[in-house]
Amino acid sequence: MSKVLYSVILPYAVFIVCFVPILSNYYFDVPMLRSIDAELRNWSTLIGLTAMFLGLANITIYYYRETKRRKHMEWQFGVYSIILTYAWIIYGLSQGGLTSSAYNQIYVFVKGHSEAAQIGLLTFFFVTAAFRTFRAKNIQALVLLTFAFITFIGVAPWGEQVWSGWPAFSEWILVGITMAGSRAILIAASVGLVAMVVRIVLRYEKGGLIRG
Amino acid sequence: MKKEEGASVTIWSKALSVRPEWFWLIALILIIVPMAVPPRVPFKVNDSTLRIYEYVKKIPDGSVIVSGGLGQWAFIYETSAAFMAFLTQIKNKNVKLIIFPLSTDSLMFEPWAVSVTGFDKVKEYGKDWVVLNYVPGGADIILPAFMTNIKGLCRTDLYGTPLEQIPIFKNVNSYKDITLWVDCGANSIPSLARYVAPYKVPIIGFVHSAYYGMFQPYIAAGQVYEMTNGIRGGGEYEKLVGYTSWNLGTITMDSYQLYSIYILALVIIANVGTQMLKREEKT
Amino acid sequence: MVNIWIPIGVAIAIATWSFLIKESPVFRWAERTFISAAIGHTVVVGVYTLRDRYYPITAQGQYLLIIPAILGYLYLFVLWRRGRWIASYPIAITMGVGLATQVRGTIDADFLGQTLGLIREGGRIVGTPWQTAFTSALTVVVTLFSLSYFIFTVKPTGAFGRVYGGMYKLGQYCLLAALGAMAGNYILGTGLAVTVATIQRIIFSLQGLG
Amino acid sequence: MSVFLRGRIADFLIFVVLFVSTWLATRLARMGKGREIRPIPALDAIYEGIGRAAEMGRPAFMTPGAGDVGRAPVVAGLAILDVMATQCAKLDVPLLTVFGQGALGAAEMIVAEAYRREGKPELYSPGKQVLFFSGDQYARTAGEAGLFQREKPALNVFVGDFYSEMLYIGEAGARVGAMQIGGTIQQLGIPLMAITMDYLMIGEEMFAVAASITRDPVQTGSIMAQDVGKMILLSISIIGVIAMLLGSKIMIDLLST
Repeated sequence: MSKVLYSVILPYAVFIVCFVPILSNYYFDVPMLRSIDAELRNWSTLIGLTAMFLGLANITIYYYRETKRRKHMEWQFGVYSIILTYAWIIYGLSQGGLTSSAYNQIYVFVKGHSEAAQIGLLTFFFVTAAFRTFRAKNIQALVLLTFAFITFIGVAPWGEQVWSGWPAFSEWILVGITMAGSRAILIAASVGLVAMVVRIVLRYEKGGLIRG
Repeated sequence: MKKEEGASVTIWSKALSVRPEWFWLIALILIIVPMAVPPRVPFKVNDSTLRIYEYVKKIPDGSVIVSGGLGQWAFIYETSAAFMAFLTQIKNKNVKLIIFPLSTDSLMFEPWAVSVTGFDKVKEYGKDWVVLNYVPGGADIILPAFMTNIKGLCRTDLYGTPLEQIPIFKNVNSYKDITLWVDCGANSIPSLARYVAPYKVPIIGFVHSAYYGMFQPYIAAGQVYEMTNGIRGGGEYEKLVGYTSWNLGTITMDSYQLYSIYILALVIIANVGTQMLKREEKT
Repeated sequence: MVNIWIPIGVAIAIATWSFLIKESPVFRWAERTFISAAIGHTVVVGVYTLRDRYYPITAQGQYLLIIPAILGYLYLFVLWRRGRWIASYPIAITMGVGLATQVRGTIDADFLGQTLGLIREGGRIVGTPWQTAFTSALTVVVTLFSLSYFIFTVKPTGAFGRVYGGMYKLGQYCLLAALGAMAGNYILGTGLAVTVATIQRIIFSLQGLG
Repeated sequence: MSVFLRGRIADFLIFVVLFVSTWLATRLARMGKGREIRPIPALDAIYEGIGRAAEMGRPAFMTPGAGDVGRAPVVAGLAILDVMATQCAKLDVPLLTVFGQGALGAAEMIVAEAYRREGKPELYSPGKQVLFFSGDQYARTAGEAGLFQREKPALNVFVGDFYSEMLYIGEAGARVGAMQIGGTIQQLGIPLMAITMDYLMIGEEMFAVAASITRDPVQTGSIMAQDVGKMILLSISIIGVIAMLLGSKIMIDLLST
């Protein structure tokens, strides 16, 4: 009984105590709500930031498990990753973080360039995705293909040489149909989102943590 | 007859199950070839890019331009084409450039852009251009402080020299001394519109094509003067200033030419192949 | 002065692209370097942010801030089998604050904002040049059809059901058209520019331009 | 009237309407008067995919992106994770998930609880099923791509917040021949999902799947609430558009109060 109280009912109470004032602050003009809202949001940010230590612990455990595998090229990477992660943290903290230009340089050349190279891979992946997906197997696929095609050529320089109106046409599709479609997606998603949150508040949702 | 049909089945089914690595290799070649032999495909210059070019051309002597943006390194690449074209355009004008980075990535990116375009060879550091150090705290806090009191917010430049010792800051104190704000970043326009536009400092933005449509309302509301449309806008700007040493926009447009034809060919092959296979299965 | 980080950056880029050939220890080196750098950076920035945010506890005597400080560390109890439930408390706060913020935001921006946008679009059908009127009418119709795709509980029987069935099909096509157009327009934006920039960056580094 | 903030009355009324309709729909569903919903292929595909993974002896993979538990799409992902973890524990399929730092704790709790419920708590341990590849968008993606190549999952489920990286993960998953199911409400992610996924949940379908994933009739019946919300919205828009055509801005004024 007490286990249920501590692990289910009290967390739910905490959830409601956070949820109600923040939601009502948006609608009602009550000064006290405003300060509660600011305080709770600050708390939430701080808790989210502190969660990085859990992430660090989690990945350390993962790497540690990897170092125990005796397969070729498995444990070496576990050791490498642990050393690099902690060396980075120690170096960054000793340099003073973002205000140090030496740290920034390393950050950009290692992280920035990795990121750019990863994003650069998207171009290649689009090739195979297009080859696999843009096959007119049924009407749905044909519709997807046709419209992807129009806007895809709309940006290409040779598109406007084939037909001078192409860029304008593709722009029109983006402004008209795409905007309408994404508007419908947004509106419907907002209804679904609110309904799901209400189910959590009413403890109807089976999955997740605040369970019924 | 039958044998030939069998052969066509294997051709199409083979074509449809080629390992993806080959497609990627061809794509890589098609991207690299135009870089080696630039064909410089012609394309129209958009009105908004033209307006930016004309605006910068008419900037009076002795103006102070602030370049400040935020975004991650990899995402700034797309807008860097237009930014470097802009640097090339103001290289031979009598203007001063203050780089005020809003994120650590732009702190490293913008000085690099300056060195690539050769801006630093023509202009003198400290007198004509300067890089301020990054101030943590987020755009919401540091932008308003910057607009009212530059020296109070940024004590030193990137290399640790106090601002009082830098000649450019003799006459530059606050928003009153800024002629133009240029943004080379990924998504800084909303914060700039909120904190810079109220001081009547004109803003020129080099933005991603994904955001170009999204940020149009800021232009309509008069908060932002004009924006370039992603990498294509960069290519147009480069064409207007007569090409830069980085030239990313033009090269990307060239590569896109071949790349898009390649995708087109692949889609046609995939569709014809699927239809042929379907027909073979029926018989 | 030769910057030692430039060749390392180039090596990382090439190692990353080796993924196109095969997942190999080379790619794995790039991947692990990236992940470690990202986590390391998160922790470095996070520690300084936490220091600044908790500064008022001692400086201004805001002792209330001790609560989130403790709650944040309660997350670590997840790793201990018997004390796992303790981590429910920080989760409950994050969920409560986050979901409330999102609900109020989504009702205002998506539900009301987009509905208002739709109605204003409808207002543009009359009294404008025919091109604008046509685009607006099309936008309104496409939005309404697309919305009908998201209705889940109507059975396709009876007169109403059959009308709905038709709307549902049309709505699906409208959504697919919108998604296709987005996908086609999207790829030039970020992808190719960064790919070309990465190649060019490698070339520049080899030439010593930085 | 002064209790309300300016321009927030319509906001509040909409919330109240959605709240009451959800409550009523669930009440009706509990009384056995819930309505059936149209089949959503992605829902059955999740169960089918786990069965397929069990046959092939390969793991199942799931991720909701990098968001924290305060993001509604991530919460939807957690609801799906709950069912997936239970099924995986039942069929002895190894489960791999990647979460952002803010959802890591919740994910560990759900997975541990699922394995305990199925009587196999010894199979779970922290950092084994639930992984963390940093909160950075592309670092996480690279980690997932490498993981796909090494572990070769048979089922990939992406439900949550996804942006441009979707093309990357989707292709990396397709390369190892995994069955892929995706759902998001992000405008940048949906088109890329459309071209890489086998089964797609567009926007709200994701929430509908999250609500009915347990295949519990009461849960499924409560989806009717969402339809009531959309019906109201459709009528508001149609009335508004007609009013605008007749030259009246009444709906705009009403919604802006």
